[in-house]
Formats: sequence, C-alpha cells, structure tokens
Amino acid sequence: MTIAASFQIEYRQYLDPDGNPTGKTLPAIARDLEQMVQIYKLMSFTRVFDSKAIALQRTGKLGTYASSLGHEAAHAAIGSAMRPEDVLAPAYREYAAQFWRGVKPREVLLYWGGDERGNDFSGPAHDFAWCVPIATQCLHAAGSALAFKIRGEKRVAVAVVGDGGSSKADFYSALNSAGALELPLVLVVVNNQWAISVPRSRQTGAETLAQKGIAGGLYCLQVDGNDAIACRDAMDEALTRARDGGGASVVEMVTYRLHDHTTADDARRYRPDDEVKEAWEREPLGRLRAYLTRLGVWNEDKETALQSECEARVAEEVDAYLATRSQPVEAMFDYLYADMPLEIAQQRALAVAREVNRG
Amino acid sequence: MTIAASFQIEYRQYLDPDGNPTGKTLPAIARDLEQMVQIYKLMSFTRVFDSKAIALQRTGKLGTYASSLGHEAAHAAIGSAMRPEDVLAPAYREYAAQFWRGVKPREVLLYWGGDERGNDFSGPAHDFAWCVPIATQCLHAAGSALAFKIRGEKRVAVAVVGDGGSSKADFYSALNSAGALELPLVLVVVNNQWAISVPRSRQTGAETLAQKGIAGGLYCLQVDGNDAIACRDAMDEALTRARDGGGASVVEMVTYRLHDHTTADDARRYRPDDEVKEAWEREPLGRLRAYLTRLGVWNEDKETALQSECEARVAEEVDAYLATRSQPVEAMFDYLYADMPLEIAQQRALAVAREVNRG
Amino acid sequence: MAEISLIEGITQALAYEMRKDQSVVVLGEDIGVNGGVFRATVGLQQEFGPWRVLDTPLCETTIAGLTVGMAAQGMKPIAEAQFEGFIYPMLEHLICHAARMRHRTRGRLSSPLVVRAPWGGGIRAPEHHSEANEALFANVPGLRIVMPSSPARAYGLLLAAIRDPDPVIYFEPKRIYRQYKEEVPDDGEALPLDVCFVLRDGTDVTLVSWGATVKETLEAADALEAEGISAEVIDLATIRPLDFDTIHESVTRTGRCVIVQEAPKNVGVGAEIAARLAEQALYDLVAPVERVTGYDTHMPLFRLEMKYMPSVERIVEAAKRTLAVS
Amino acid sequence: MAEISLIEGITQALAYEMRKDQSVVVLGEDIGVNGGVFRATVGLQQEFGPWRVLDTPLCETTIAGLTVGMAAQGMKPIAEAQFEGFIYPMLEHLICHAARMRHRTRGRLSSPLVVRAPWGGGIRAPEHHSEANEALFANVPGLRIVMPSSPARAYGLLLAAIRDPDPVIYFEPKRIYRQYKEEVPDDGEALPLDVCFVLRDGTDVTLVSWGATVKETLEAADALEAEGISAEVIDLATIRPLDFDTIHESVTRTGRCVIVQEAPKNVGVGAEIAARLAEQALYDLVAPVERVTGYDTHMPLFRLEMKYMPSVERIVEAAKRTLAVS
Ligand SMILES: Cc1ncc(C[n+]2csc(CCOP(=O)(O)OP(=O)(O)O)c2C)c(N)n1
Ligand SMILES: Cc1ncc(C[n+]2csc(CCOP(=O)(O)OP(=O)(O)O)c2C)c(N)n1
Ligand SMILES: [Mg+2]
Ligand SMILES: [Mg+2]
Repeated sequence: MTIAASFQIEYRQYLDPDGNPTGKTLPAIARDLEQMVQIYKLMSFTRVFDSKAIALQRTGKLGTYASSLGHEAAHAAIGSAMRPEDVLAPAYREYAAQFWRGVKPREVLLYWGGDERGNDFSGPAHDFAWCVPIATQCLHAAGSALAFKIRGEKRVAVAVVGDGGSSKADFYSALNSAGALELPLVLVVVNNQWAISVPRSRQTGAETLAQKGIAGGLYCLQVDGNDAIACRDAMDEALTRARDGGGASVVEMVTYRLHDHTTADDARRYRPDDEVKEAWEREPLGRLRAYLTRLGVWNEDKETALQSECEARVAEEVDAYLATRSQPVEAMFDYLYADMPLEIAQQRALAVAREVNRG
Repeated sequence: MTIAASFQIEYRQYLDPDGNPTGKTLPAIARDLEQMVQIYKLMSFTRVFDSKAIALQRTGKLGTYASSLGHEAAHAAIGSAMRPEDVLAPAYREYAAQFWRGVKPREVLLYWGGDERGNDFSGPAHDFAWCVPIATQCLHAAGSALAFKIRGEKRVAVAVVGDGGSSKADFYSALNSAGALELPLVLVVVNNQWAISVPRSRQTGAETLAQKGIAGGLYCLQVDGNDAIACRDAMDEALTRARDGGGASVVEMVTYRLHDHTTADDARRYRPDDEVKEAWEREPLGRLRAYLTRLGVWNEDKETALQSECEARVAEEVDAYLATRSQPVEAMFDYLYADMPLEIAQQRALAVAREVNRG
Repeated sequence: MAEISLIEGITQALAYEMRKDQSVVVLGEDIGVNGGVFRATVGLQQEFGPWRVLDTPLCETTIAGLTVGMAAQGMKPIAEAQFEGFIYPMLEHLICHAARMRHRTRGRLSSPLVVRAPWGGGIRAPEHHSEANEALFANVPGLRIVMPSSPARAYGLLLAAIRDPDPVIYFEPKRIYRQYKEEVPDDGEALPLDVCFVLRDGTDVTLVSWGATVKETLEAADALEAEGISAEVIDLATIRPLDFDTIHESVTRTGRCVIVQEAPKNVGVGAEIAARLAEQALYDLVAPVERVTGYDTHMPLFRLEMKYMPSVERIVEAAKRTLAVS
Repeated sequence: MAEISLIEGITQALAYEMRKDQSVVVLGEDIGVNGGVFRATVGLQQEFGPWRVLDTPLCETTIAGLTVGMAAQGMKPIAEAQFEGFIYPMLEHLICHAARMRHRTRGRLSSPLVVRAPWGGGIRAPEHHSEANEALFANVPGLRIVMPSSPARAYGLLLAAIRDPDPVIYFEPKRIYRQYKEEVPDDGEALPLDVCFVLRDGTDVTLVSWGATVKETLEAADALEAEGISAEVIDLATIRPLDFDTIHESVTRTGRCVIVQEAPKNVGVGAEIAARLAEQALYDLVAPVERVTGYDTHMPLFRLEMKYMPSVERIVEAAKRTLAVS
C-alpha cells in the first residue's frame, strides 16, 4: 500500500483536574508565576462578572446574555498570549480574552444591553466586534492576516469559534484559504460540547475538531481547554509559528459550557444534570488555583481579597452601565455611511422631528 | 506526546503510464475483461464526441462547451461503477459517466447549445442536471443520500467536483454533514490540476485533496485518475462501503485537463505547453488500450472499427442535435411553477402575442 | 377546541402534515430535542423520531443544500432558518437551485420544499435577530413567499406551503408569535397561496400590510374609525405571487392607499404595490400613495428598535394625509 | 489619446488607483495571470505583483469574507465575482458585515471595499452567467450600488467606488463591455455616486434605465424622434442611493415615465422609481407609469435570451402608450 500522506493530532494537557502536573515537564509559561497569577485573577474576575451579568438579565436590566462560565481558561489564554497589535476576531462570549486586551466590562454590558456603543470598545481599535453570524469572524481574521502579509507586518490574526461554528462553511473557508495563502492566522475552536442544544457528536463524524485543519494543510493541536497552562502553551506556539511565517493553525480547546447557551435558553430541556455535574469537576478555576496554591503563590487570604476586589470592580462597571443613557434616535442613521446620502438625511430629520413631537 | 488521532491517505495505482501493472495484484475488476473493454469503448467514444463538440462550437453551431479531454478514465469509472438506482450529481463535464447511465450525446449538445431540454435527459430520471454553481452539487448529493437513509433505501449518491470546487464551502459542508449523519455518499474530486487558470497548488495548502475528508471523519483515498482500473476499483470500494452502511468517502482522482477550461478559455495564457505535453504521456486511453492489447482482448483492427463506429454514432447525434428546433417563447414560462400564477400567465400571453405580431 | 397562538398554529400544521405524509421531514438547528428556539417544533421529534425531525450541523449552506437534494428525490423537506438574519448562506441554493430546478429540467426534477424563518423585530433580541428581509427573495422567479399574521392563517398557509409542489419561503412574524390566541380547527384545510385577505372593510382609505405590522395597521384602522374615517385593511399574506387585484379593487373604491411595511423602504415589497398602482390605478388614485416603513438603515440594537418600526401613529398620520387631499 | 471600451475603462481605473494608493488590492478567481475571464484585470498582476492582484481559492464565501477582513484592517480591496450569478455566497458577508461594520462599531471599523460583478445577459453564455440581480442588494441599508453604461462612466464611477469609504457593489453590464469606444482621459477624475446622468434631453416622455439596456433605451429615443416624439433619457448609474430628484424634475416636465429594466419586474429597482412617482409626482403624471422589464421568469438559456429582454420595440410601444393618453 502506497501512502500519500499521514497525520497525527497531538493532545496536550499539563494539569489534571486537581491541578497536579500530568507529566514531568511543564512549559516555561507555567513557571512564569506572575503571569499565571494574572491569568488566574482574570479568570476569577470574569466569573464574577458573568454571574452579575446573568443576574442583571434576570431582573430585566440587560437583554439576552451569553455566559462564559467554564470557558475562562481558554479565553484567558487567548487574550494573554496575544500582542496588542495582533487582531482578535471573537465570537460573542470570549470576555476574558477581551478584558485582557482592554475592553471594559461596561462595554460588554452595553452591547448586550441593546446599544451599539458597546462595540466601540476600549480594546485595540483594530479588534473586531462581537460576531453573531456564526463563524463568519474566521474569514475576517483570515482577511486581516492577509492584510498583514501583504503589508509585511509581523502581526497575527486570531479567530475564536465554537464546536458548532466549526461546522459552518466559513470556518472551512478560512482554513482553506489560510493554508493556500500561508496566512498568519490562528483558528481557535473552543469546543464546549454544545451548540445550543446540539451536542458535539452531532456536528461531525471527525474524532477531533483539531483535525479539520488537515483539510487545509494547517498545523493542528488539541488541548485540554480547562487547563490554562495547556491553552496558553498552545496559543504561544501557534502565535509564534504564525508570526514567524510558519503559517496557520487550528487549536481545539476541549472544555464545557457550564451555563445555558444564553439567558434565553434553558439547557435542562436537552442535557442531563449529571453531565453538567461531572463537568464541574473539570472546571478551570479550581484547577489553576490548586496549582498556584501548591506552588505557594496563592492562598485563602489572597482568594478572599481577590473575590471582594472583583465584586467591587464589577459593581462599579454595572453602575457605569446602568448610568449610560440611550442613544438618541438619530444614532440609527449617523454611522450608516461616512458621507450621509440625501435620502438618509431626510429620513433622519423625519425621525428626529417625530421624537420632538412626541415630547 | 499524547496522540488524539492519526490518519493515513492511501494512493492507489494499478497501471503505469505504459499500461503495465505496477504491482503483483490487480483487483478483480481488472480481470473482468468484458467490462474493461466496455469501459475502454466508452472512453474512446467520449473522446470522439468531445472533439466533435469543440468543432461545433468553433463553427458557431454550439455555445460554450466544457471539454472532458483527459478525464475519460475517471468519468467512465464513476459511471460504470454506479447502479441505475444510485444518484449522480455531476458538475458539467462528466459525459462518459452520464453516457453510461443513458444520457444521450444529443442532450449534452442541446444543453450547451442553449436549450433547457438538454437537462431533461434520457439518463435515470432521478439524476441531477449539470451544475454550474461550483460544488453545490455536493450538497444535493448529500441531501439525496439523506433521503435514501430516511427511507431505508440501499442507494448511494455520488457527486463529482473539481480540484477548484474542493475549495468551495459547499464541498466542505457536504463532507461535514455526510460524516455527521453517516450518509451513503461518495464525493469524487476529479483533480485535473487546474480551475480555469488557477493551479491546484493555489487552491489549498493540503498535500492531497483526499485528506479533506479527514475533516469530516470520512474514508479518504487518492488514486491515479488516468488509470481506469484504479478509478474503478476506488469507486467500487466507496460505493460498497456506502451501500453497506459504512458511510461516506472522498475519492480523489488525480488527472489532467488536456484541453482549455472551456471553449471560451485560452489556456496558453496561463500554463506552459511543456506541462501539457508531459501530461499527454500519462493520458488514460492509451494506457488502458495497452493493457487490453497485452491481454489479447484488443488489437488494431478492433481499434479501427471502434473509431469508425464512434464517428458514425457521433455524427448521428450531431445531426439529431442540429435538427432540434428551438423551444417557443412560452417555454420560458411553462416550467416555472407547477401551478402557473396568474401574473406569469399574463406575461406569457404577452410574450406569445409579441411573437405572433413579429410574424 | 382549544385556542392557539400563531406559533402553535405552525406546530399544529407541521404535525398534521407529518402525520398525513411520510415524505414530510423537518430539519434545522435545535429543532429536535429542544423543539426549536421558539418552540415551533416542540414535541415533533418525540412523535416522528430523529430522522424526520433532524438536527443538522450548524451550517445554513448545508441545511439549504440538503433540503434541495432531498426535495429533488421526492421528499418534502421543511427547513428552519433559526432567524431570518441567518438565511443568507441559504441563498445560493434557494436562488440557483430551488427556484430553478423545475425550469431547468423541464419538470423532470423539482423542489417541493419550504424554508421557515422567524422574521422581524420587536422582541428585544440581539443583533441579526430582528431583520425584515423578505424583499431579498421578492425579485426571484420560481419562489413563493408567504407571511401569515394570525394563528388561523399561520396554520392554513403553512399547510398550503408544504403541499405546494414548488419552493416556498415562509416567514414567521416572531413579534406576534404569541400576540393572541384563536380557535383553529385541526382539520387540514389549507388556505390559498395566491390571495390577499381583507381583514376589515372600509370606504375611505385602503391600508395594506403583511406580517407583524398587520397588528399596528388594524389598530390604526380602529383609531381612524374613532375619528370617523373608514379604513379597509388588507393582509398581503402571500408576497409572491402578489394578488394585486384585491388591492386594486379596494383602491378603486377608496382612491387612497397606505402601505405599511416593517422592512426598509427602498426597493421593498411595498414599492411593487405602489408601482402597480402607478401603472394600473393612476386614475383611481385621489391622493398620492403613502408608504409607512422601517427606515433605510439597519434595525438598531433593541434599545431603539421600537423607534425604527412603523407605529400606529405614523400609519394614522399617513392615512390622514391621503384624506387631506380631495 | 486612444479610445477605449467600457471594460478598458474599468482596467484603466483599477490601474490608476492601484498606482496611486498602495492599499488598493484586487482579488478573485482567475484575475491574476489570466487577467480575468473578461480581461478586466489584464496586465495588473504583471505591474503590481501577485499579492496585490491575488488569485483566491475557488470560493465566493472566502472572497467576500477575506475582503471584509482586509477592509476592516485598512486596505481597500476590490473583489471580483466572476459572474453576477456567483455572487450569492457573498451575501452573508456583504449584508451582515460589509454593510454594517461602520454602523455596528460607531465608526471604529469600516468596510471600504468594492465588489465588481459582470452583470446581465446577452452574450450567449451558459446557465447562471446572465442574471440581472441588482435588486438583491437594493433593499440593504449601508451599501452603495453602481452600474455604468459607458466607458467614461465606467472609469469615473469605478474610481469613485474605490475611493468611497463604504462598501460599493459595482455591476458591469457585460453585454456592452465592448459595444463602442470613446476617449476617456486617464486623469483620475471620479464621477459622483449620487446622481443620475441625463443622456439626452427631451420634452414628451422620460425614459429611465441603467446598465446594458441604456443602449436599447437610447435607440428607442432615436426611433421615437423619427416619429416626432421627444424622449428624455436618464441613466440611473447609481442604483442606491437613488437620485430621484433628477427623475422627478424630468417627469414634472414630460408628465410621462417609462422605466426600462433588464431584471425581472416584480420588486425590481424600477418598482422603487415607479413607487416614488406614485408618492411624490402623482399630480405631475399625465399617463400611467410604464415598466418595460425582463419577464418574471428565469433568464432562459441562450437560444431564447434575446426574447427575454426589453427590446427597442417594447420601449417604443410603451412610450407611445403613455402618449396616447392626454
Ligand atoms: C449563521 C448563524 N446561524 C445560527 C445562529 C444561532 N446560534 C447562535 S449561537 C448558536 C450555537 C453556537 O454554538 P457553538 O459554535 O458551539 O458556540 P457556543 O455558543 O457553544 O460557544 C446558534 C445556532 C447564528 N448566530 N448564526
Ligand atoms: C460558484 C461559482 N464560481 C465561479 C464559477 C466560474 N467557474 C466555472 S468553472 C470554474 C473552475 C472550476 O475548476 P474545477 O473545480 O477544478 O473544475 P474543472 O473545471 O477543472 O473540472 C470556475 C471558477 C462558477 N461556475 N461557480
Ligand atoms: Mg459550543
Ligand atoms: Mg480542475
């Protein structure tokens, strides 16, 4: 039998669910304890923010909200590994990655609170907005990577997509073009096992989502998405590879969506409680905390202090959000075109007049 | 290093360019000499038809035409391996496959001659029409396979797509869903190295096109697309697998487009003559003829007889085509809906009246 | 007989036809165990099993392509686009194939399929969940486009859509999914796909709408009546083919027409109605035609969405403008 | 100065702007070494290299998505859809992203891109190579839609489209790519994207068209003149935003309007023009508005295609019908 090509997909994990190293060697980043503590703090903050956002929605103060519960390691790794000049093309729940890059929690709330200004956020001005049409962000990242390549910039574009999103044509289109054009791109598949009510097993017959990259000749890697060290290590590797002209990667981070899909969803309809309970045993925060505690850089006092600090900062952000007045009616028109066409100006005037009349 | 998954892509070839077996064993089909002669005759007929169609276009008697020169082994293998009840979803140049299934050459001419009736062809009534929007036929085949699965029918759907087409979202969507739903589907990628002017190397970073199937957990196989035996053997395997509930396959047939993309194209603009000359040395007809001659079932007399028979049959088909009168103007309207809406009936009446007035 | 809402009318029609016709299958995202994000397919998978109520991978191109393929092989697939804002990847298959299959093959193959899509704004949903994009399909030959505005019409028009041998895009005005309930006998009676419904007779002005704004249009008619103005209200219901005769006949009597459309104005469906009036009813028109529509900008995120849409007030004003002319 | 054809006007504009502005890149299928299947990009790859004139993998979703991504990062990409019939997989990116990027981010990001697409029938091409589908985009806020009908307008409007900071869909009437040549100075002068062009003054009837049928419309005006009828001819040129004022002003004088459109009639761009006349010019209209359009069926394969399209004869008849009324 003649073999035309062969492939292997590596699975990477450094910490077991109890925070113990699974092997003898750890990557350098695991020993950068300052950085790891930063990552842990970000993860903790995000979780506090998340539960507050859900509470706001439940009390009618926020629209539909997509929780990031359980994804904190994956998202923090993505954010912390990237450089400011890199471009992030998020889906809609990668808050930890965005917070690291400078997006304010109040901006996240503003967006889910029904106000476009949430997308005019304080993160890098070149980062993409939240992207609701599933997986389309993958091609925007690829296009950004193409721009970097044409201009000779040493920047990398990163797109984050879900297990469900990895079925969508755009994901495949992105990996196909990234391979063909050798783009500085990282496609991160955050596989949280569910796409609303559809389980991972229903999305594809492939054993791993990482192997989809083989279709485009990309570098492929699967990691434990609840292991912040493995996630970060994979990101470091994929980013360096891309930055140094080594091409694009698909990194699959295997984690679990611990909350409903969004606040508009009720996951009890379609998934067993047992599965969720079991998944809680692999969740990322406790694992990293155990690791840091064992190394002596974390303890209960620090934890208590961190929790109150997070609560306070979240409260401040929520206040700022709640204090933000809605945009006036003309905001519908003002950013439609750089140069407003006459007929839009006329409709704008009418809409404004209607508001005035209404008093 | 933990390995999550590993894969190999087999390359299959039985005959070398001179028609000599490349290994010790040949598949059973290679010994079914009656069948192999049939296949050879079909390939020869198709080549005669092809050059006549090009001539018709050059003399203004046909519209743009897509030649199948060089693809005969691949196409004949596809057609001869399928059962009548299977469904073929072709692209636009798989004439040999269609001829085997009953489509008449005059119908091919009618289609490229600008008449819809070409698609109401004599092949199996369930076969799909020629498909111009690249790769969309892959999903129609997948949908057919899904229908078979739901109805519990032991039928297989086959889509044929090009190397260029294997970049299109629809190809990936088809393999993704075929894997997820375990569909009785065969996706044949006829890799003829060119998509109009864009070379295979520009379409993807993947080493083989077969490996794209890994993305969906499909069975993948690459064969010499100029070796009729390898093509047929691969089709037999993939069809049996699908029919027996073993799921979908991607079969890449590596061949070469010996003519321009279509008669509207001029390949000299973008590809070197040398490459074409070299490709002629691997072309499929001579190879199979040499094999059959060596086994004593073919000779020069038979060849001469075959050639005149093909010429005569093609001439008959061309005459029938040229004798076909155009459809009347109302043909534009008559198949738009099963139940013609009033406003369409009104426009139809107007169009007919205009013709009558014109005399 | 229990009273049901518009969305229950949809569920009832799906179940009815699936019981009657084995070839009817439903496919889409989250329509199985979950019963659809709006609960339109609730209970169907339990009754008809996972292969007739099929959760697909997350890809609208896939859903559309599979649907076309199944339909060509004799099934009657009903695909769900989870929201109208996610229908775009379906367009190549719907326009190039569904709409052309019969025409292309002179009737050898066809596309007896339905695409259902929750449609329009007003439920405080996130971005891309509130579009009114029916105009996208309206210039495409070979399609039928339908939008119900009551439980009974939801039931009867969906049955007709499923039974129709050609492709039908069936938009569901999600804002009024649960607006009110009415008795809808589950008798399998379809409604015609080529007529408008006159919801209210009137003599002074003709109001035409479709989908969710039929609600505001009827309210406007009430408000006008309170001021002594008699408005006729027509629900377009089938957008393509357009039953212009019913509208024309009404305008012959009223001499005035206000078209109410949630979608942006420019080259919307309302433009076609106004255009036909300009072509065929010029001498019947006493006053300029009025279009009350969404603005020619994007449906804003939800804080401003109600300011985007045609309001009762705007409809009443427009109607009065037509009456100020004599 | 050499005379150039419409398609050469396009090539000239591309080359001009690529020389001037490093951020302009061209991408699509077969546009590199091959210079495009219609030769619109001929010579560009030689001059600007393979990364500024980029052959993409064969996938329109990819082309559109890459284009949106590049544009957001400060490039000015010009994507080619090889034929208008292959533009559908681009729609999700164009409608959900290109058209909304600025609006969504309050101007932080934008979409200064152009999609060029050869458009329309009449060249005896295979299936899907002859569509007139401009209406598909016309209801979408945030886009500009342009269609030239002469070499000079092809050049000037394409320059404007490239320079415009927002997304522009630029349709190229392929039937008249090489209809005639004229002198077009390569001076980098753009034409405005918000006005119609009055190609011929007249007093009796206003004829409005865009794209390839501007040819038949002008011929019809000649034929009418021979019968003593003075027709004003307006080339819409920019389909969105629509310069209705120019049309309105003309109809104020002529009282009659014939709209000539290659696309199917129902909810086409012509419907919007007729609708605005019904709204804003009712009292100026002496005769019913006429639309001379493609039929509401698919462009047939080429044997019948010329019977599908608006002919000079049909335009003349329609104009005369408007004049039969007084
Ligand atoms: C094109 C498109 N189709 C459907 C939806 C509706 N939708 C929103 S999220 C979602 C599931 C996404 O699952 P996954 O990609 O796994 O990401 P996750 O939400 O689990 O992070 C769906 C179907 C959408 N937003 N866009
Ligand atoms: C969606 C779409 N985009 C573009 C085209 C124009 N086109 C026709 S054939 C072709 C190249 C196809 O190449 P490949 O898939 O390798 O098939 P081959 O013609 O080589 O058999 C292109 C770009 C098309 N028909 N459909
Ligand atoms: Mg998921
Ligand atoms: Mg090819």
